[in-house]
Amino acid sequence: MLWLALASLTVLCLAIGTAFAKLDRANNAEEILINSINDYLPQTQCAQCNYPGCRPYAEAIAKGEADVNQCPPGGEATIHALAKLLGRDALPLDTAYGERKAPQVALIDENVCIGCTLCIPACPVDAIVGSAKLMHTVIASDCTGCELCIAPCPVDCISLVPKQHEVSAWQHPAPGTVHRKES
Amino acid sequence: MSGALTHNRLGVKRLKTSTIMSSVMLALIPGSILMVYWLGPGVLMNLTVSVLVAVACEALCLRCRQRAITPMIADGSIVLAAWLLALCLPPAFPFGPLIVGTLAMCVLGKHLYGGLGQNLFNPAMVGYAVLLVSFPTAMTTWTQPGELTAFNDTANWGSWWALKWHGVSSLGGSWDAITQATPLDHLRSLERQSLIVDVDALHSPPWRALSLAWLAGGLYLLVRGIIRWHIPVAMLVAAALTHLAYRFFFPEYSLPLLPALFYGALMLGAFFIATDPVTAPSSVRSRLCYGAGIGVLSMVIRTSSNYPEGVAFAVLLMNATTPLLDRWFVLDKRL
Amino acid sequence: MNHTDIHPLSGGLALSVPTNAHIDATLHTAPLAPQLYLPLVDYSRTVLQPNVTLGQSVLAGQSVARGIIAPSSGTITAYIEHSWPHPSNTQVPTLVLQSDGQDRFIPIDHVHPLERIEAAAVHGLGGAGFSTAAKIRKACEFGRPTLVVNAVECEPGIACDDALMQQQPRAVLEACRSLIELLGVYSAQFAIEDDKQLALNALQACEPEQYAVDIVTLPVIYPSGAEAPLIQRLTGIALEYDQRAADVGVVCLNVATVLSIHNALQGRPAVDRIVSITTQDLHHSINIRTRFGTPVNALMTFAASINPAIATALQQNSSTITVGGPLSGFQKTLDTSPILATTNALLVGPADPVPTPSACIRCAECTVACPVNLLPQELYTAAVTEDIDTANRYLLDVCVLCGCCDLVCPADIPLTSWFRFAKDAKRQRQQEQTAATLARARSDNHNERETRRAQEKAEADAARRAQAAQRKESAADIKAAIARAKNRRPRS
Amino acid sequence: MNDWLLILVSAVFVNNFVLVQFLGLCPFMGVSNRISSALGLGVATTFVLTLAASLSYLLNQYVLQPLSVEYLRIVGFIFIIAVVVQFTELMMRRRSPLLHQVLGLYLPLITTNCAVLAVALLTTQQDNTLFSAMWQGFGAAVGFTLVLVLFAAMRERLDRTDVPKPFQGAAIAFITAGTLSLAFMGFAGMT
Repeated sequence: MLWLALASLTVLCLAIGTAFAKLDRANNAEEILINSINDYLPQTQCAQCNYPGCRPYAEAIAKGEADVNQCPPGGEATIHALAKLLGRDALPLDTAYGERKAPQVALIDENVCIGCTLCIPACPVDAIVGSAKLMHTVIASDCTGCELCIAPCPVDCISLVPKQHEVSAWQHPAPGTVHRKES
Repeated sequence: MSGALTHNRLGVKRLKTSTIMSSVMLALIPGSILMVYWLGPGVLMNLTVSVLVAVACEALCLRCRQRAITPMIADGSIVLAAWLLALCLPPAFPFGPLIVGTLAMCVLGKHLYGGLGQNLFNPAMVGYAVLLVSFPTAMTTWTQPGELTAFNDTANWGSWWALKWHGVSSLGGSWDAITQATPLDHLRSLERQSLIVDVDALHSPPWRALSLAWLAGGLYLLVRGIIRWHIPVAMLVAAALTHLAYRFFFPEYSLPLLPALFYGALMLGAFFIATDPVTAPSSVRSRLCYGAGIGVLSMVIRTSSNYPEGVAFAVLLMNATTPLLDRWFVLDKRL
Repeated sequence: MNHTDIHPLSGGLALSVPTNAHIDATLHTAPLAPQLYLPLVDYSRTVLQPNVTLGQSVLAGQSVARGIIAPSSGTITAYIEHSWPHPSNTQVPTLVLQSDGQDRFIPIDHVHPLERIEAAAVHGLGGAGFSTAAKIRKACEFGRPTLVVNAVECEPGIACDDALMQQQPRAVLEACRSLIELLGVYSAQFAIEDDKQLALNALQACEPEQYAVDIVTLPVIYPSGAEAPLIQRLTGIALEYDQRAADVGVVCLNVATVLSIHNALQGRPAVDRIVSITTQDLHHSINIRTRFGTPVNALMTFAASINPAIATALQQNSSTITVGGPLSGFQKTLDTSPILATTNALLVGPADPVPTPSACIRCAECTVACPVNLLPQELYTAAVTEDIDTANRYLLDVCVLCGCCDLVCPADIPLTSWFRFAKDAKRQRQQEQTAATLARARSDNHNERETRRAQEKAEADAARRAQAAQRKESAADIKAAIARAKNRRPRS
Repeated sequence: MNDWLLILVSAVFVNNFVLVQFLGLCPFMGVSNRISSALGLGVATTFVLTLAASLSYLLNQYVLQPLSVEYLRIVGFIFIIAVVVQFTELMMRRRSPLLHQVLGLYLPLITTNCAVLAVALLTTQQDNTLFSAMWQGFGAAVGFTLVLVLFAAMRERLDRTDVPKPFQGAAIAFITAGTLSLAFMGFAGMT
């Protein structure tokens, strides 16, 4: 009698298993998830999270290979947003991937630049303008400060300067904090 | 204040947190005096010990969190909570458990959540619930009004003091004649045996007068604008309706409406405990819903669970729903 | 006279100026300051490019940058970083105009009235500083809008509109009529508070019905001066969080703005405004018509010379003044920062000590006081934890920063400062997000271009390699041909 | 009619599975940091519980008892619950991938959720019909979801309070859950 019950249970298992396998066709769930993660990333494409850009990092998070605290430019805001979105706990920023720096912009020293166009393809957001043997310059408003253009430059004429804010970026400071949440 | 001028220069009538707390304490005085007069100096002892322990505990907690102590204690929020807790305890309640309850109220109920304004549960009710669950016998032995209450008789004070420190057993057998369940317990046991209840016998003066005193204090607060009418009115109406519903569905509950409202802690709960602004919701509709919830739950717990008084549990339960109520009725004035 | 019924305003406070305050309603005119400072910053604080050069002499009303005109004739002597009346205490690029005292005006002879208003650079004088031409153009698109002339004072202690109506009632009514003709509406609703009796009598004396203006007296509730509450009181429409007055077909213009529109249509550019100077205890207040760009300290010395109370207040506290009203004003050091279209009042004298805030007990007094139906204590919690999404859910944008919640808060919490902080944090986050989406788009097509280029390069390499391989076989043939040639021809 | 109501009230309030019988605590603590995920898990658990309660009742009534192999009860019930949970997970992956990502581990964890197994075991022991078994399962799940959503709303507000550093996160959540179960003791002895 026991063998009969066990046999029937295993047969039932196999039947239901194949039915579910057919049901579980790939769908574009992954795609929606990756896009919603990518929306929260700062899009500096700086590859400090040792993925070649923000979208690959988002794919890694979706697959669970990467954690939410590997993005220094995003800082606490991105970590909290991703933790809230994915229901994971918001770990502090992992400084092995780099510190969170104040917004900075690349600046080409015009008397040193030889016009070799090596930095132009290196810039992930096409913020450097220039052509062969002619002066190059960085479009300050487009530059995300990702420091990827510094390495390829043979003459090291690119330096990083803090982004100087015009008066429109000024913000009212928070008043005297009363029982501010201990971070 | 962000603007250059403070309120008094612009003719704006405004209360400060300390004035809110002190006027609530003012409204508590008539009821407390009546209670001490009817139930003996035990209540007064409860009150003083509870307030002292609460203030000391708050100072200690603020010290640990490196926060300024004097302004916090000056606004009197912990004194008010201790006062409310003491009013809910029987006069013969020993000191040991009283200190435990006050510490639970101060630490568990308030400072673990970050101090004034951030606790989720009403501190006094947390203290009361902890005591009710850990010291059930001591919490339910109330002395008979009029017994051992003569102030002038110093012997009385001695026996109270002994009673307080060593608990009931210290006074030998004769003690049982003195302690007696509250009218509600008495009523419940009669109902359980479904006997016809003789209401007048139960209508002993002190309980009804006590509730009237709380009602008077509550109306004073309403007139002064310290509390808004939504919670107390919703609570009392809902309690009355539930009581009538019980009488309609279960005919053996024959207690008429008015005594049902005036026994127990409904009045004290409606005007002083439920209206604690920190743990109550903030928009109009959610407050009505909150008050109604407390009213229904306290009546349901009072009549059909084994605890004599349901207001404490009802308040704790509805405090749990406050965050959800605040989220649903987000902008009820605008929607 | 008052046939439109007033809709109730949920919230707001009945503020009262001290009863024995005496408001000096005579309209003084400040002397033309030798040096005028013109900050080249527009409404949303973006820096503008000057279209005049150093040393160039300009006439009054001539444009020096987009939307900014010279307040008097003279020569541009400098283009420097100079302080301006703004809470940020920052320096902005400013043109310094050395006035030559002749005050020669440039004629405004544009045909279309809207171009005249634009040429005259008329800005809202109520305190917000919108460009009036844009406001009117948007309203005209709406077909027949309702015109509301807002003569309600922004805050207690400011009396510039009150003085204007008492001194020049007829000019005000004519201005209303010319605006009615411009907008093609039947009548204008002239909103005024019922405690401004002198102004009301002055207006009644000139029979406003002739000018198709019906005067609506409102009981005094602060902040009816702000656009959203005023529209709710007059029309009962509560603006949704993303609506402006023009979206519901209402043009709401300050009475001084209406007058400067009228002057612009007559060809006189908007070069000055009435500034109300009040002592901090609101007991003494005077109104001075001042040219834009006049340095504040020059205006103060002139005001002190007229009114002794202002002089004593200035002695008590000569270092800082409050720019704006008693509720929404901000502290500013008394320096040469210029008077702009948005500086409607200056408070002089020692400010009240700011009480230290204590914890919020969620008593919801602020919810009752809020004139635009918000939940300030939820906004406060969201602002303290910098949680912009929750702040959006509680409609942070609708807050008009009137300060009612500050006044009634039993814990003295600076709620309005927290809301300013939250609004700026939200605006900065939106700027970051737009920059991020642009960066994302650029990086997407960068990657796509690089991969395409790499592909093309790979195909080109493959093709070249294939050719090289062919050439290799042809090389073998060549070698064979050379060998054949070598052994056919004996060495000579 | 009123005994259906009585069953519901007793399952939701009097002996609530989480706060009175202390069953299903790990999802209660794990998923309650956001209301939307709490609601998601609540609905999923309700679906699983109702189906599992009725199926286990059928299994017990028509398979285990006739074959008198009651000792296989635990294996059989866990098998049914696993099947139903896997089915819910598939549906959820298709319907709302984000919620599926947020629930993550806690969705398959419903299989090992002691509340679900407890309901299956309890309903089969008492002598009741198929419908009353399903109704008890549904009541238990409604109780679980109600308390979960309430607790999620409280924890969201706790995130914004200035809780002392050592108590932040799970510690204050446990204290709050303790106080909440203290409050639920008020219903003791009701039915």
